[in-house]
Amino acid sequence: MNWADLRWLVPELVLAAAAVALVGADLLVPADRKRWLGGVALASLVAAGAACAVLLTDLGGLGAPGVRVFADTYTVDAFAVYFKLVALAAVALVALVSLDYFPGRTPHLGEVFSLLLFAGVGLLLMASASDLILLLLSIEFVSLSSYLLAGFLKRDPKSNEAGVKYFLYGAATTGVMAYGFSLLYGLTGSTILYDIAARLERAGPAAFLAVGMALAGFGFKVSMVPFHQWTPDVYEGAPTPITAFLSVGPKAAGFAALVRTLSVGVPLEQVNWPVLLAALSAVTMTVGNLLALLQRNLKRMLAYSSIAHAGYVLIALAAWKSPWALQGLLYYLLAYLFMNLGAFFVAMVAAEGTGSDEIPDHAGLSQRAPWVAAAMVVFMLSLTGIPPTAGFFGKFYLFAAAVDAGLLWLAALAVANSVVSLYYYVGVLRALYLMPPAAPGPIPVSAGLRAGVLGALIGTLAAGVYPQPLVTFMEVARRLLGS
Amino acid sequence: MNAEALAFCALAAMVLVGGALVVYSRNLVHAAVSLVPTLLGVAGLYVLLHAEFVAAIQILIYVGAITVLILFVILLTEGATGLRVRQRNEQVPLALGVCGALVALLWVVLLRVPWGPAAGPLPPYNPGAVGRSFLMPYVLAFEVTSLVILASLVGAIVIARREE
Amino acid sequence: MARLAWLIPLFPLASYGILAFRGRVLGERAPYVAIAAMAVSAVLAWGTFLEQVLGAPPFVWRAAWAVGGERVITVGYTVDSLSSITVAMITLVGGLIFVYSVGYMHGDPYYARFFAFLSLFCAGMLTMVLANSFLLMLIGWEVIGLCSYLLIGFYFRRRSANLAQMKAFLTTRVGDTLMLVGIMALFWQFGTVDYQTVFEAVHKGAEKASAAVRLGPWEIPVVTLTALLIFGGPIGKSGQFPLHVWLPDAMEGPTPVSALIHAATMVAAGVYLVGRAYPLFFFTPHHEALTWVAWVGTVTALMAGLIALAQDDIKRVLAYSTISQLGFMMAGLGVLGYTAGLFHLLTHAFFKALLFLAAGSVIHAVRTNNIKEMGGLWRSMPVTFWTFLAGFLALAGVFPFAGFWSKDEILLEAYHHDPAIYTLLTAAAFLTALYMSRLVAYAFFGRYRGPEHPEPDPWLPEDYARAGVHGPHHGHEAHRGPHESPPVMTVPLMVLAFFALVAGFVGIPGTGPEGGSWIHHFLKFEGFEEAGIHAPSFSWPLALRSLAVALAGIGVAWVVYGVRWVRSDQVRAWVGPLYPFLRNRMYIDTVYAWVFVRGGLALAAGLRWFDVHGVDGLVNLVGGVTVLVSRLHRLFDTYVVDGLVNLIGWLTRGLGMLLRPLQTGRAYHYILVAAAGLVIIVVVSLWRL
Amino acid sequence: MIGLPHYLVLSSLLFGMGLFGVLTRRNAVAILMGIELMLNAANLNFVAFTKFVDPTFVRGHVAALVIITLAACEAAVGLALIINAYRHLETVNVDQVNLLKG
Repeated sequence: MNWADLRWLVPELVLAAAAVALVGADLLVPADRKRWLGGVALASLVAAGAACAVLLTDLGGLGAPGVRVFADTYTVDAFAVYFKLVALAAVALVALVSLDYFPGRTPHLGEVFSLLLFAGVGLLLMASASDLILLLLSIEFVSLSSYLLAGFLKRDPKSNEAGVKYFLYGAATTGVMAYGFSLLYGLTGSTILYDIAARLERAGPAAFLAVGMALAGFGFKVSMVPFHQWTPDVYEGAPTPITAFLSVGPKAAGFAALVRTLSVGVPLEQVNWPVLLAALSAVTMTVGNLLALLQRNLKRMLAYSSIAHAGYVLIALAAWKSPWALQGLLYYLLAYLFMNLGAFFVAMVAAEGTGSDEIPDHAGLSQRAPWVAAAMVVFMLSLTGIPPTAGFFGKFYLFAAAVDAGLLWLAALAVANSVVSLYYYVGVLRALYLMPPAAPGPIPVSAGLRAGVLGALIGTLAAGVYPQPLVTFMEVARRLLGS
Repeated sequence: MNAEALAFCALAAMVLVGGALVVYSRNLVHAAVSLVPTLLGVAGLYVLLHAEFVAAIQILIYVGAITVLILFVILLTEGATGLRVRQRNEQVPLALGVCGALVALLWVVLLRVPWGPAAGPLPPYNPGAVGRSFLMPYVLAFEVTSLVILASLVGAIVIARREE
Repeated sequence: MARLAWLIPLFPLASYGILAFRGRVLGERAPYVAIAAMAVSAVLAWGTFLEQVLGAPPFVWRAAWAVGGERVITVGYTVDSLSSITVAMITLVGGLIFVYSVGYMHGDPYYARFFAFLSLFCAGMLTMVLANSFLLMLIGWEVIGLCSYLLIGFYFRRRSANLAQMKAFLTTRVGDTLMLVGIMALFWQFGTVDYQTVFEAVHKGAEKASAAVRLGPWEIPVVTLTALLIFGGPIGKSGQFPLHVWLPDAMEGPTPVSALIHAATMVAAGVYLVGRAYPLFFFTPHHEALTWVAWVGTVTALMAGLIALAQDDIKRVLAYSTISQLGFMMAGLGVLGYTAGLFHLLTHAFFKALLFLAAGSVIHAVRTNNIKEMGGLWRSMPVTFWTFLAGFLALAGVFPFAGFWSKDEILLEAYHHDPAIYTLLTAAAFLTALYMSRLVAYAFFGRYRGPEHPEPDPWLPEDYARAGVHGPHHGHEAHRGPHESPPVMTVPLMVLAFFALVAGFVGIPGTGPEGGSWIHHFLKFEGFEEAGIHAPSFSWPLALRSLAVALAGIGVAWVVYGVRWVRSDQVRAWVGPLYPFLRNRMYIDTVYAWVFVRGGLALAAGLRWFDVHGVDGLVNLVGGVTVLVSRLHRLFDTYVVDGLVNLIGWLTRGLGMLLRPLQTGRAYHYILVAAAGLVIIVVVSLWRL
Repeated sequence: MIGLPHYLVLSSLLFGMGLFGVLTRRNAVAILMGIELMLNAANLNFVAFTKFVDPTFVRGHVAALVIITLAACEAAVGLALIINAYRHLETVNVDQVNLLKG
């Protein structure tokens, strides 16, 4: 192997080194100093982010084409770097709010943060993997870490159950996906996406079968109907910071991997996947939204809404032939990262103050934690897609892409769905603002949580109010994907 | 029928009968023990396919480690056999339908594909290539695998350990 | 001044910021912040307006905000005759309503919050009016929608208020999302959403815009479809049929809110937008988009006028009247009466705000909204009465009040454009005079029919009781019966009454150059000249005819409700089922409730049921089908198939017994759904693609 | 002569069997056993394809080895979660582990 190739792996190496170090450090650091380990994790995330920025300059700036290393199994391009940054932002925000969440709930702080970092490494790998083996491996890396994190609160029966369910569902879909990958390999004699694309032409119906089975794995990661049913149960049961992580990190990376696999590996002439994904997108957003309508538990509501958002993002794949599709996907996932993380963080504040996840129990939060409630307004409006928040521009791009690709029906359905979604998002605001509080007194908000909410708020507003830098980045990422 | 076909048939029978016992046996210990012939049968097939190294690993990890682990957990949680409780759930017919449909679909589609390389005969099998493949293009995959093992072990130990 | 116009929305925004986070500290002083901010904005707005009046050229400022490839999204503001006169109107009416609210909302435990919301609303409204592009317009548009939601539900303990705010938000969102699709369609056609660029491109006729879309049996040019989608927004916000249902319910909000948002400004935003985007509507083939606008407006005007006849709640009558007048404006714009429609928008803002504020004054004197429990108030509340009368005369269109001039303009344009619309609008004008006279007769004349000591409203939130307030204004113990409101409320009424009288004078022929009216000179659409369309000149016979119609309406009402030569229950008996039909708002709300709300919830419940019991249900379904099949088979061949059927039946029953204790949340159910889904996905792909 | 189709038929049967086990077992450990069968089916495919389609680069062997390792990791993680859940919920039957639903 070529040692020089390692420089494209610096962010992954930094995170992995920190993760391994945390495992060791956990044994050495005395119990009352363990919060300090979270600081190490955060520092390594920041360092990895900086390394990603360096990658970009190593590539030769935004406009330069991507680099393929390790015999084409790993691709570093603007698209990958974008998703790496998104993943790092997600993990960093989650680590921030975990600083004050896990102490007192579990003694194994070092392991929590090291598992988070391991999951982060998996996300970074998913964004770049251009080989089926590596893809399977990185998806499984993220999954295994996530199963453990979801079940990490050992004495909480709900967390136990979430861990087991998540594991069983995920392992089964991994089996299906592995089988699908084996078929893709058999059809083309290669596991590298670029080779697969070149040799898939005589596959015929078998290609559909292979892509369909592979979709099961990706669908599980992004909560696409019909691979969505684990979502509400796991989201409700998992520790809330981990739920927040699950709702954005694996989803974004899942989309990155899905986009790369389909756009690079499966030529449209062989498998007309946009049509298939248009149908799945329609079903996913509708099912997610309608089920969210009936939820009173905030975490479950956000789980169903995250299914609906997966449906919106799938519009990008359905409208693939439009030049705005990928741009919409990139923008939406970033916007979704901030607004959804923010919503979960506020849910943490509310749960802290009321000891409940039920929406009616959060009544009057605006009086008990005014700044946090105000932030929730922004998050909810952004999730609904009301300007000038990031969610609005995300929807604008995606719906415009659908219109551009001639999928008027899908755009109309998406619009109708976002009207429906208004109902349950505003329901949360109503409880927060217009209902009198159940108990008096302000809710204490820990410093880490405060920073997390603030970060999400700034992200949601900044991406909405001044999208120009992102637009440039996305434009480049779109042009260079697969080139 | 030549020796290869005979071996294939024997191994296939071993795999299928073992597999059937795994999914169908009421006694969970029997099911777990039936994993052994199944996995050994698969290992035998690997040998038939000239994948001796994979076969060795299969025996080492699957038969040696995973099966034992599973057996261990069954003994720990089910009071030996699990015979006291119902082991099958209520969706057997539906599952039969779905699995049957999937297998039928696989057959219908896969048996019609003209497998093999696009042109010319295949180059001969090259055992040395395995090692080279490990080190050359897939070195990253191997490094990552070791990380995955580390993460899983750390997490599994934390989760499985009894708290005071 | 035009270069300072960007500051106009910022002062209310700053006031919102201060009140939102420091409102509790400010307490009683909160309104002064809001009023001061509004006053500064008003000075800037009037300065800008006067500059335009004196002939300054239109001014546009814009900056690139997001650039992607060739597509540029800009932010900025536009100052021209239309936007300047509108901001002048908004700041004036808004400021007066703020002052009125100081008295009206006095003692409310959420005093500061109220002014915070009002300030944010004004910031959004002013942004919307001054915006340079559809996108910034949309931002303001959504902000005012949000504030409207918050303000309608201001008395949040009242369930009806909660329902009303939901209804308003959801109904208008339907229109908003259509508009969003329209804006995206514009973006798709022209690569920009900047007004100027879009309108120039529409004028020239872009390639994508002139293509046709097939919608069922119809072929619609893209540009027309876009215009109609954008018209969806105004249909929702301006309460046009069929999305008008939220506006009457929105009267659950405090009365100043009804006056500001649901009479003078927010509902006018839709009309303003049609005026702003007039080139888009005008340059469609045969102006067909405008024909739609005209008919939607006409139908709305007539329908709302009819419903208003049978309502007893004073604010609901005014709400339906607002819907009807908005219909007039839309109809005016639709019949190529650009100036007429917008002129009516401006005059209507003054007199409708006046009517609402005066109604608020009445409601808080008599503690009821029901006009049948009022009566004889002209004696006890002289200022309220006379100002209300001014508003009434303006709305009814009596010479020389403001409504006469602007409504006459619309009728004049309609007369020359489409006789059918003219006839229907004339009928609507007659209805306007009729229902308003009924209202005045019930509320202000006759004898007082309410209690001597009006009780506090039973629905008043408990917070108010705790705060020691019996109603939003003070001191009833010393008086007997209803009494006049304090000056802080009556002075704004008088100012508005003044404008209700004089605001129409700018439409008098001869006030502008060449014998035309000033308003025609100031507010005109350039596209008309190019297309050779000239505004019809003022005609006395038509003006007298519309005056006669208004007086006839008043006369009929006088016969029934004033001198009572014909009793109203006799009238009710004559019209038969028409009365309950109108009283129940033509059952439109009822139908919506059944179809959309219950339908949607039922669909959601069904899906949830499937998600929870999916597998269970599937098994039962299989069982049910099996039983059905078995019965059919039995008819066929009892002997051969019997055994098989018995087997299947036994299996089904056995399954059912196994399934009986079925609970939910099981991982293997989920995986089964996934596997079945996978099979379906692959089969469908292989079969269809 | 034993060809690729034989292996494919065998592996698809094994896969179907595994899936059937996953779908019909109540016991979480038994479900895990079903998953192992599915992974073995995929591995059999990979190795068979290597011989018949890609004998030079033997990528299928690499894939099989990776999947075997992943299966081991999965077993470790899954069994740890199951053991811990058993400790607090006193069952390993999936249908009795259902606090979370709806």
